[in-house]
Amino acid sequence: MDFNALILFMVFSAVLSYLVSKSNIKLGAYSTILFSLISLIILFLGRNNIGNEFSLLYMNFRVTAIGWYFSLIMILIYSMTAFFNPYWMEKILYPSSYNFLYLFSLAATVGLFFAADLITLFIFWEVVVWSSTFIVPLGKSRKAAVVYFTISSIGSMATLFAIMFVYSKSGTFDINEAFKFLASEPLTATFVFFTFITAGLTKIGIFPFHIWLPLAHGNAPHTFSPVLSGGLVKMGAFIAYLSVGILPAYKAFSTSMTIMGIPFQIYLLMVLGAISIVVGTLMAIKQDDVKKLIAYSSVANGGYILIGILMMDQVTFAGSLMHIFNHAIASAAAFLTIAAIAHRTKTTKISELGGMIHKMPVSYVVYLISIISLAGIPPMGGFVSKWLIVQGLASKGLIFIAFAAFFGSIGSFLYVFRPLAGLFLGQLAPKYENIKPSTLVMKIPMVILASMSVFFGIFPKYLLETIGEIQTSIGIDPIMINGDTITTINGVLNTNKVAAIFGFGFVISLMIFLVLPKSRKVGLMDTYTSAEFIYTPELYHYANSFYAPFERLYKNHPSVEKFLGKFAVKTEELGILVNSLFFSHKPSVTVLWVMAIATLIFLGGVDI
Amino acid sequence: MNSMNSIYENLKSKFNILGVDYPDDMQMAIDLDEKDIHTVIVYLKSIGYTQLSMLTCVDWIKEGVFQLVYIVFNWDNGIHILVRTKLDRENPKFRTIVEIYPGAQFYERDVHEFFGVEFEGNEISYKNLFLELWDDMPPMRKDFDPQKYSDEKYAAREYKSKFISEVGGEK
Amino acid sequence: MKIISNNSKTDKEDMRKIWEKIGDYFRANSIWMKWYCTGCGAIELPPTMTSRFDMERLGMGPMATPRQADVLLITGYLSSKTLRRIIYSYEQMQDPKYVVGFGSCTINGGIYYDSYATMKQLDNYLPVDLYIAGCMPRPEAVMNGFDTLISMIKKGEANGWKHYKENYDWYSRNQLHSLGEVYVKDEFHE
Amino acid sequence: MNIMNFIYAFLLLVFVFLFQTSITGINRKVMARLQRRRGPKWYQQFIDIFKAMSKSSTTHGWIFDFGVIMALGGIMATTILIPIGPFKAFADVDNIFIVSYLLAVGMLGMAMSASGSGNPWASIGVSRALTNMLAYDVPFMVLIVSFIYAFKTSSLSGFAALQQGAGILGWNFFRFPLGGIVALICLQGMLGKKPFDSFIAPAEIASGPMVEYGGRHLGMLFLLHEFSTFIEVSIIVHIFFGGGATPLEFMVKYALLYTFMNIISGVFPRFKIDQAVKFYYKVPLALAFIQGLIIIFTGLGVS
Repeated sequence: MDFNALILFMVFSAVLSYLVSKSNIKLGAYSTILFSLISLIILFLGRNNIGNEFSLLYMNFRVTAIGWYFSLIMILIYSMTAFFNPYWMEKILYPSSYNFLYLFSLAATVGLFFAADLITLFIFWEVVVWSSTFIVPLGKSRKAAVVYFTISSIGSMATLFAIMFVYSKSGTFDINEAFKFLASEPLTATFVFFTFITAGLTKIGIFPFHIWLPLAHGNAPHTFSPVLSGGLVKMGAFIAYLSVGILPAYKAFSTSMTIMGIPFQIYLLMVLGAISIVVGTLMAIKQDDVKKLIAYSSVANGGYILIGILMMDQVTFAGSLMHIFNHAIASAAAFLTIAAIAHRTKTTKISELGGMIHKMPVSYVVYLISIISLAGIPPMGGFVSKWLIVQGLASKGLIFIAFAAFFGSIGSFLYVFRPLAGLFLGQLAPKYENIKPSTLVMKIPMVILASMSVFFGIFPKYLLETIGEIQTSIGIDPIMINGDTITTINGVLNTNKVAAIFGFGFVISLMIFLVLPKSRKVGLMDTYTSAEFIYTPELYHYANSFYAPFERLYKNHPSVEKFLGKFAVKTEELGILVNSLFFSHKPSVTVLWVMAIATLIFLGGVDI
Repeated sequence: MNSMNSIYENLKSKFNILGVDYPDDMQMAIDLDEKDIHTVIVYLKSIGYTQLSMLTCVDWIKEGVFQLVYIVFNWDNGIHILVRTKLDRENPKFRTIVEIYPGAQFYERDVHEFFGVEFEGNEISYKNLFLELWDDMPPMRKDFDPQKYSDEKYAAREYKSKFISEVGGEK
Repeated sequence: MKIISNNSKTDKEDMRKIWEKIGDYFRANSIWMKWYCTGCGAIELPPTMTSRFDMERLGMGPMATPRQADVLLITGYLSSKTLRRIIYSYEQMQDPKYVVGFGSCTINGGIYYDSYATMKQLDNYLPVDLYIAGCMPRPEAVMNGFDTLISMIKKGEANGWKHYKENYDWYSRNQLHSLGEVYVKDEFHE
Repeated sequence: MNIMNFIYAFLLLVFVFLFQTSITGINRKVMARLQRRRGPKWYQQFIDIFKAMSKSSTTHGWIFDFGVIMALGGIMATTILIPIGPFKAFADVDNIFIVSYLLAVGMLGMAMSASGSGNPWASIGVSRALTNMLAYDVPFMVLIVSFIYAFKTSSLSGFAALQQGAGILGWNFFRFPLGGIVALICLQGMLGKKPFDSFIAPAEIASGPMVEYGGRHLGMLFLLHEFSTFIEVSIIVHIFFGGGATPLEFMVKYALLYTFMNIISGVFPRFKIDQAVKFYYKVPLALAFIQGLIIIFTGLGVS
């Protein structure tokens, strides 16, 4: 089953689900689950398609190893999140168009990853941007969609310009050949490099372009934000890979000035990635709405991914590819648990919730596993990828980038723990006393994603072998891995051994716990209150402004939004000034211009 | 002392003062009839006695009278003025001064709880302030016997004899 | 001054199991103190802790919450309101727990014997393992008292907590008679 | 990875428990002598732990217990990774990043169970503990990155082996004095000793996360504290004081360093949590960057 049939099938399934949900919304939602799962199976089984080329309506495709890897992640996230669609059908304004756009954007992303020439790439890029722009306002706010679209269009316009410029120089659109000529001209290479990668930066949400992420994720319908943060952000990583892997960046910039051994153009982007880690972490620690919090964590993790891809070496590149997979699963699982809670309690604000663990234990366990992976703590997958990235940075000696990486990973302990303590643990508010746990259909994707994080944390061999293949196909030496022992230049990690030791320690502490005298179960309100009698659980739950002392340190921080706001006001004033000067009906202005022209003529001595 | 006399002369000219007393230096106590209290306090506050230091009640059980004492204090000349009046002891009623000195709210609650004086106009003065689950007459009244209440409420320790010498000082 | 300990029995044979004996040895040599600063006795404890008397020699040290503490020191007179909070705090402590009453106010009401607000005998409401007489006992007396408590625990005599569990209804009857009800709602914690 | 390794691991745990708890007992005596008092018996710490374990306890639900078990399990696993002198329970797992991230499992487990108890004091204590971790860990990690770049290894025994040859002056503490100062300040934060222990302030937030623990939970958390102290101090001993050619040498260095840190903590008041963060992001971070740049660009002291 070669892949042009796959793309056709997916587009056709989008239209079909539109028709089905026209007749019955619930059925339409279930059809999205069915079709996305089928396309996942087709893609997974069609691994041998790597390498063959085909064309469809004069758009030609080429199945590359990295394309297959990215689309596998994308379809996985889409299919897992689709399980939640049936429960949001009545909440969304236009459910049938939602189903259609959901599957259509999926088809477009797969098409993008298999594009052979730049025009197909750009077409599918625009299709994805348009379809997701229409889905975002189905949630709460139109403003989010407007901001999302404007920033995405900045990226796509810049990339379009780069594509046209490259076509004018090289004469071909084919991805592999188009950028070859840049190797010899460093100046144009720098220019093309920066314009082409902007689309990637806007999509990953790197520092100046990260404004849309909290808005879009915060306000998109609960069942689309996992896809937005887990899936669509990864398209930006693909563009970043193209602009460093296919475009011979290191060869072109080999002559230019290097900072700490890295060409300054690439180092500049890595600094942007580092800034977005720090900004993402600091803003995530502050948030009260969990969805915005996870959105900012996607900004931070996007920074990791960009840094990893830009390094294009054996260890860091493998780390960032694996981090794309781990981050996609973990943040999708986190978003799904929050959606499950929002489905029952109608709110995602931490200060309004508390003690959800007593009502929804499964979502708690899934959330716990996904944040352990997000924070990069050993037994989970996230640790392996962060370990690789940090080992790579250490071996290259980039201490400023490493500072941001460590700030991000330890800061992630803070912002992942805030919802854990404020939302799941602590006192249960009486008004949520009788909410039902999440339904079985909701539990399936959550459990699958969580078990994937655990599985790839202990046996990263399967993931790293495919990444090794990708690295060889690109031409950099692959990550050295033999049976779950990852060896890098100056560090060895054997995840089986670490997991076994962790299990051994856990068993010993469990035995100590069981040997000792039993403990008596007491309610949550029977707790130390300096001997005062308390009767109101809400008052006794510590949830809002969780890190108040730390947040006070950067209370009035400069923010991109304010800067853009001021910039907008300034341009408006400029417009008013120009209007009053040139387009006003007042006679005095015309007299002014007559005299000005007269004096000019007099001074200039124009020979009429 | 002349400033005290001038204040007294000034007050005497305006109000019908039943008696005056100088309990301590920089202190002057004036007795008034029930109905003049509010006007005098408002006047005193207007001429600089901005702080209500204390509102308390004294139980003259022999005369069958509760005596309300308002102590106001002037920060400029440092003089306390004790404005005193007598209330009938059987059903002690009086108007609140919360509109004049908002701080009086807790004093009135205290006086109500420990003496049983009713203050109309201050609706929270009926809530208890210090005593929890109190089930007897207001305890500061002279006709309340704390010893009897304590013996009946809190079981005491029985000793075989009052003095150790009688017991023979056993080890 | 003879220290009255309310359940001093004749030394009948020791029927504690070996495991309890070891446990009692540990519990005797490391007693964590949740002193509830009621009344005027609390000021006697800092000198007992600091360099002159150094209570840590006996393995004793202050702990912040009743969950972690072993001994509840009642250091002074107890008004009915404080007694309610002390009973609540005592019930939050983990077994085996001990209570030490400081000063004559806990023994027989002391100088507040005729007050309408203060209780007169602590062990009507809580199982007191040890009283330390004095108004207030000086650190020497406090250290001597702690020594006696340690030897009581070693010998397994300090089981006021068992006594509290076994005849809980007698204690709660006393408490309700004197206090009306223990768990009250007040204006500030509705 | 065979049975012998796990037996060695268990023996290592027992040894670390005995060694570290007696060192803590001795340090309590040193602290007492600092304040001109006699101080407890040297084995007082053992008695405290066993007493806490012998008492009954209350629980607030399954997460309250599971958190404590996961925390102690994680910390025990990290202790197994630490080499003692030449002896290692498992070959080539003592990578510095694995150790510091597995340490975070213990912190997360305790944080989870503490806020699972429903007591706001515990959540406040946990939020301070995590902020404190953000403060002390970043300068230390920047330092470690520059060391890895210089010595081309990231395993503790690897670092120790490189410093063994040349006696006292061969230690990294003297070859990189700035780095040594930063490491000791960060160790003070890691141990949660006096200037940086606002997250277990007894009078202020009723001993923070420990507020609801009694009986066996408290005993297990004392164990956790002993093991995590061992991990943190031995990281510094391996990287900055040359590890130990023989286990005895390692134990002597360990005891001296830990006592030195205790004495420092004996004379300090307590920072507010945001003061601690501000302090760490001024002096230690600047020193770490300076030391890093010296190592990367000049290679001074590496040869």
